[in-house]
Amino acid sequence: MEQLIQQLINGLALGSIYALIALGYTMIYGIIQLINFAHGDIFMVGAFVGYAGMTTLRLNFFASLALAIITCLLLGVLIERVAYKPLRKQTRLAVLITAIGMSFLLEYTMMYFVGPDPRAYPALPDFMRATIKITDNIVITGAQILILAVSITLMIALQLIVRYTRIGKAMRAVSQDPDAARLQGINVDTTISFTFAIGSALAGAAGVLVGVYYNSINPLMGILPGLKAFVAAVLGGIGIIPGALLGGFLIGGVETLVAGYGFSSWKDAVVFAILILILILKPSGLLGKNVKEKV
Amino acid sequence: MFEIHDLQVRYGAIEALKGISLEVNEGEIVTLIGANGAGKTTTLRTSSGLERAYRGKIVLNGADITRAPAQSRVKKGLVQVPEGRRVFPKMSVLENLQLGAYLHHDKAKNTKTLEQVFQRFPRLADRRRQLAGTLSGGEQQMLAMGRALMNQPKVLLLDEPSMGLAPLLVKEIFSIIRAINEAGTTVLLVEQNAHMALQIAHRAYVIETGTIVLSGKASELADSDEVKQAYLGG
Amino acid sequence: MSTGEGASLITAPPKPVRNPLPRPAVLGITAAILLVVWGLGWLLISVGVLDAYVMSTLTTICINIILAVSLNLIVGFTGQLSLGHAGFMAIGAYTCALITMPFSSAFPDIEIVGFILGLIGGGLAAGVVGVAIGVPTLRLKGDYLAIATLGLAQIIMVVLQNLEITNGAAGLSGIPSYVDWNWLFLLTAGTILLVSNLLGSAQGRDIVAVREDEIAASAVGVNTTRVKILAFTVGGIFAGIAGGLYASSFYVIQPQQFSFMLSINILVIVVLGGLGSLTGSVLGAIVLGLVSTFLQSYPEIQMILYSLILVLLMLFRPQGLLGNREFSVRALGRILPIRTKKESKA
Amino acid sequence: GGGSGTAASGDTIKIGVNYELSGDVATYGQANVEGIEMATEEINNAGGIKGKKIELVKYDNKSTASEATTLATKLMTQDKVIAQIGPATSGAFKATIPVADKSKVPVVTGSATADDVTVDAQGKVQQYAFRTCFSDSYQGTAMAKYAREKKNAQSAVILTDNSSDYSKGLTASFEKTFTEAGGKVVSKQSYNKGDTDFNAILTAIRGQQFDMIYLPGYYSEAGLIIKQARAQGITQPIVGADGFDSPKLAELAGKDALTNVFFSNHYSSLSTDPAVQKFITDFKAKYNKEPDAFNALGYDTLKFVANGLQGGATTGADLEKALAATKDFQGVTGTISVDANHNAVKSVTVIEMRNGVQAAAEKFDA
Amino acid sequence: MTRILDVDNVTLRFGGLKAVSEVNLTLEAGELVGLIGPNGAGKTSIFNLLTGVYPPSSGRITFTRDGKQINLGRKRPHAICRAGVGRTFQNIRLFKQLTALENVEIALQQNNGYSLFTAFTHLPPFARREEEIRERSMELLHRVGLADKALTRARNLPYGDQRHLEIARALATEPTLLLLDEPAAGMNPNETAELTEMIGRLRSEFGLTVLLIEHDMALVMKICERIYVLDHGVVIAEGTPDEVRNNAKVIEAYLGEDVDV
Ligand SMILES: Nc1ncnc2c1ncn2[C@@H]1O[C@H](COP(=O)(O)OP(=O)(O)OP(=O)(O)O)[C@@H](O)[C@H]1O
Ligand SMILES: Nc1ncnc2c1ncn2[C@@H]1O[C@H](COP(=O)(O)OP(=O)(O)OP(=O)(O)O)[C@@H](O)[C@H]1O
Ligand SMILES: [Mg+2]
Ligand SMILES: [Mg+2]
Repeated sequence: MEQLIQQLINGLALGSIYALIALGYTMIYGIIQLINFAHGDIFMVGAFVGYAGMTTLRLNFFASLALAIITCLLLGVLIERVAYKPLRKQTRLAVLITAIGMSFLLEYTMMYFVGPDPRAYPALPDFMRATIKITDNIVITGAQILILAVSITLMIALQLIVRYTRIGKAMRAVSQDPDAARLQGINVDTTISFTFAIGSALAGAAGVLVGVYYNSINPLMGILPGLKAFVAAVLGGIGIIPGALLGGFLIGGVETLVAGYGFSSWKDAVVFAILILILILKPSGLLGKNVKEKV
Repeated sequence: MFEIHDLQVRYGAIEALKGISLEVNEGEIVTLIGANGAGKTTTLRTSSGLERAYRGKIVLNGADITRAPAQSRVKKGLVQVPEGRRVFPKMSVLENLQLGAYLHHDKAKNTKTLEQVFQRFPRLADRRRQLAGTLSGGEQQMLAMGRALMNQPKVLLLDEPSMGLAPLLVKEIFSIIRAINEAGTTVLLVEQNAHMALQIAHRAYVIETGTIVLSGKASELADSDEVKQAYLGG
Repeated sequence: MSTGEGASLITAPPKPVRNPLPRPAVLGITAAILLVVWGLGWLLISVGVLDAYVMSTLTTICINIILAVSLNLIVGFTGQLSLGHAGFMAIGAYTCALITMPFSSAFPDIEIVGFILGLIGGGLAAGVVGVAIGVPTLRLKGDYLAIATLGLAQIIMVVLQNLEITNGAAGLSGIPSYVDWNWLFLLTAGTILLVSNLLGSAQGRDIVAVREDEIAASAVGVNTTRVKILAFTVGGIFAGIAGGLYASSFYVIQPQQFSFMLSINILVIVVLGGLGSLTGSVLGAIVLGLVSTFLQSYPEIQMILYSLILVLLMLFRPQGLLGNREFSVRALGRILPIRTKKESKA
Repeated sequence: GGGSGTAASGDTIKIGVNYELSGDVATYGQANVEGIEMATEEINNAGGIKGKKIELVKYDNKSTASEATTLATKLMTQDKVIAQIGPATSGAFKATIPVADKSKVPVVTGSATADDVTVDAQGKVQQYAFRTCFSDSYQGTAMAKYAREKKNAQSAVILTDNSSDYSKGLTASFEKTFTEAGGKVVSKQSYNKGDTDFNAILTAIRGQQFDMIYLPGYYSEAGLIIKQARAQGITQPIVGADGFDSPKLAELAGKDALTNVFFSNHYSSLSTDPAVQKFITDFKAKYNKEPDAFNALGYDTLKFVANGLQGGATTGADLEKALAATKDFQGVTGTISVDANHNAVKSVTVIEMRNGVQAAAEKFDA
Repeated sequence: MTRILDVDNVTLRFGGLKAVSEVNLTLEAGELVGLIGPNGAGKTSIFNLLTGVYPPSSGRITFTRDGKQINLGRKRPHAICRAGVGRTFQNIRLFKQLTALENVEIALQQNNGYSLFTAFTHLPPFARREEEIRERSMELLHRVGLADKALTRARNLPYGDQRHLEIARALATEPTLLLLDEPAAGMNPNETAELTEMIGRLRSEFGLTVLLIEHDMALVMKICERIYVLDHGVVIAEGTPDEVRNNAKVIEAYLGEDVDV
């Protein structure tokens, strides 16, 4: 029993990380229906910028975090302007391919400069190293709590932004019909840039948090979590912000439980099998509304 | 108030507009009629900045807006109700209307405009929480009109507002257009329903495959044999 | 309405000029082109231009052509985004290897039969998997389908990694190789011909109808589920054959080779060549093959250059190299000044 | 077949480098190449081999076996190299052997450790394939014996990298020897390359009784596993293999966590052997970092081939004979003799990590 | 006369909304019946029920062909189509990238197909069957006046032609019951007059039963033999054009006072 609880805690922490990346994924998907493959790599850049901040620049944790967020924000907007915007009127798959291209570009440019080897992140700040012992066998670390709290807070904040602010309404309008949005006086380009800015900033923050939490970063670190986060976003209902969180938790939880009970070599298979089962039962994800197209 | 000079528009190799000119004076309803594919929609889309002019000039209140981005045209009071309604399908009726007032920050004023819109279209008030995508065709058309009104337009561009509407509503829509016009909004109306359009318009242009072929007072055109033959069913 | 109504029952409708070239001419020219390409291959081999290295590169290109053509059938023509094509290929590769390896040691005199059985088995196994997994997942739409296919490919990879018979992560090695120019040519040209025949038939029109508008398609009687299963199965079979070809060309197969990245690479070829253009897929595979070969001389920055080229190609030719047009013998007929009776009448 | 006399004619000797420079296992490929390039520079600076400089022809096989085959063909038929070094992983390496056979050009790897790399399915030696590293069974067996004999471990938990044949190979031989010697494997868990969160499997074993953990994996994951295990309060000794040998291990695990950790390796930085110390100093000077096992193996592999070339081989076939006859070649990773199966026979050094540094090293012959 | 369609007490709910509410409706073979009503009354929803796009929440829909009764409520759209119910869409849904001819061929080949083997190999009877499909499709295009635009892509056709193409495509499914959803929408009076004439002609040529949704009263009153009027999902009136035109409820809900028809 205790072990189960501990495993659930582990799962929740892992899930929060997927959720953090998935939030950005889902936002960007929400607005231009693009599976932004480069998202996982922006997360990687965030981790490296944070690393450089804490080592080369000798900044403290929060300053480095801010630096990573700002860099990723700018990077995300830049990528959108250069690689995606010219393709607005093209098929979604054309943009998907440039996204894949950008993903490789970020990975291998980074690898060219820092090499493929993993790097150890600077030691955890003290508040993250603290552990809370609930019983002898149930332990929560400060880092786990922090990551969980950050992902939930950001989810709520984003949800509020999208639901209730002017820019949030503009984002939804653009996602549903860009031309009609233009006719309401919405600046579509700015709105899309804004979405990329937020999504990429989130990825940057996630990068630093993951770096700190796992203590290991490398240029290809974005691929796997990026993929899992994408899956999480779809599982929750892509484009739906709370769905990203739910999907992240679910995948983190399943992965941990499967691995924890002796089937870790089947972990990914189980995760994907569950994903497929859920999609068959609920074809637009857990929180997605299965709205029948009106004809 | 609103002028188009020698406007040419191309879609790739297709020349949709071959140099048309028209003007709408303040307080007028001007209608643009013509067969399917004549270029009516293209004229409106280019006017509001959704398509790029290949050549020619678009002038609003004396200012050249040919290259201005769409949102700045809306800010200047040039508002379009697009062909095919184009409501935001996954937003509620209310949210659609609120988006119409996107550039207007005066809350009290917006509330008042909203009330007016609901008065004009009571059905929208009934359905304010329904997702716009699930409205019937006619309901969506009302929503699109309502959304434009939320923008408090000076010049309103209407693209086939009567399409798909029940007879009762067609009449209603046209009387609303007239009312809107009487309340001070200048209207450029694109219509297939030439009958009704010519009834409420002051002046009219007839467009055929990208060229203006006729223009004049609406009542005169309505009586002209050419127009009768081609657009009014004999 | 340009035709007078009264005439409708009296005059027969005009025949549209769709094929400027008569059918026998199309067949003849196609056969001639195929023969020339095949002969040219052997000629180049005999004079040593096509040396072992060029052949190896050519093999990769041919395998990619088969993969891209079969994926294009699913993505470009049926309109179903699949991110799991590598899964079909993996099944084909492993099945083929597991048939050829024991066969060649059991019947060393007729080894080649084992290879043929391997290819057939690989294609069928992948096709069967296509049906088995297709049926439940095909009601998913768009990106939900994409993620399900990705998941299925991932599951296949994990299974291969854990099974005894597939030798886990180490994979299978020492797979006998029988692939020569005849095989490459036969399988590649065969795939292109069969798929393009399918697309040029009533079933092909059904496929495209599903892509264009599923609701309208079912409203005119197209069984959309059946069509999608057909596309996935046929696509799967050919991907399986490509897998068999791969296993037999490169001696070693391991589960990781059939990862998500491979599926992505095939998709890149398809989009680069042009969605909905078979000849585009062929061209895409060749162009990307040449680009990779060219980049081999810059090992350190190979991937950086590759990704830049990818992005630039898409930015400058977003519809893909050929868009959705085909380069075909018929199109040739439109270019060449050959006049046929039908055309002059029209 | 290629591999004609042109390979060594002219004033350079061409050696092919076919490595994983991008993709999944770029880490190992690039590390190997660093060692190879350093060794080449040393040899060339010292006047080359019989006056001829070594020229490396380097390609990136992108961590795929088929690309490795194609590039091997390119190296042997177009570039006409006299030998190919690499690839790093067993699968990709195996995929180049048929090409080597056809072209009669030896292929030598510094890190493909699977047992069946140098022998074929029938147990016949692959004439043109060589390696300078341990085979999995050799190292796994050694560590099982070490654990039983020196550490007196009764029971063990094994954590395997399920996506790596290296890890699976070591697991198999360790488990076999360990149980045959009377030990008990209490639990087997696995993970995948690239994983970062191992809390699930660690929590699963935490409650169990065992004397040690066998962790045959690479430092990139092992470092994190050690860190997370210690954080969870798992204090038993952790035993690994040469995949641990990297300064990154200490960085990733953290100095405090990296205690009571042992691993089998080719050499130790504590070694007093001047060749080893010189290698370490030179490497630091050139690359500004501590060498890891792949660096050292890459370095030795090139030197091993160069050693074979000293005999004056001008064709791949000549070189093959020279390599097969290698006896007591002094590399930094040990003294290498090539056995009948083209495996490198060298002794195992077991290194103990304490507080993040190598605290002790002892030779252990299985 | 024989009954071809029997809609019996059918209801369709969307969440809380009853789009169609206990509707009863029958069609006799060969009739041309209008379905009118205000926007949002549930007309298109009835078409969607008849063609299997939505299953009814309750009630029964029976379609009779060659004396065989078919329960449409449980069938999928393609099966209903093959059973003999063809339709057009209010918002045009052509296969936009395909030519006019291909649009029709796709519909036509559903009842005139050939085997998968033939499709892959193009061996006989491929050429002959293709020729047949093409000829019959051309014939249909000719009937709606689109023969000379057979090779034009649907999306490049003028709007009115697209509407005609939808009709041709529906006819190609060889229906006995044809459902037309606002075929005259977006057409000017001239074009509408032509269309009116065409519908009448096609009905007799193909022996169709037609159910027609339309807001253009000129068209409806001219060709419909019977009319159902729907409001808020409920049938509020039924009868001949004259009866309906003078029905107070209909005037109030739909027509307005002075309709000039
Ligand atoms: N996006 C486009 N791409 C290519 N051609 C287009 C596009 N939009 C319109 N056209 C072409 O431009 C011409 C004018 O079209 P437009 O939509 O302006 O006509 P319209 O008068 O509004 O017709 P309707 O009454 O059908 O709405 C037509 O020939 C049409 O086919
Ligand atoms: N998929 C759906 N989800 C929710 N509500 C729907 C859906 N489809 C239709 N409705 C609702 O059902 C009612 C009837 O719609 P329907 O489209 O049948 O109207 P209609 O009579 O065809 O109107 P129009 O003449 O404007 O086309 C409308 O209020 C509409 O909002
Ligand atoms: Mg228009
Ligand atoms: Mg309707």
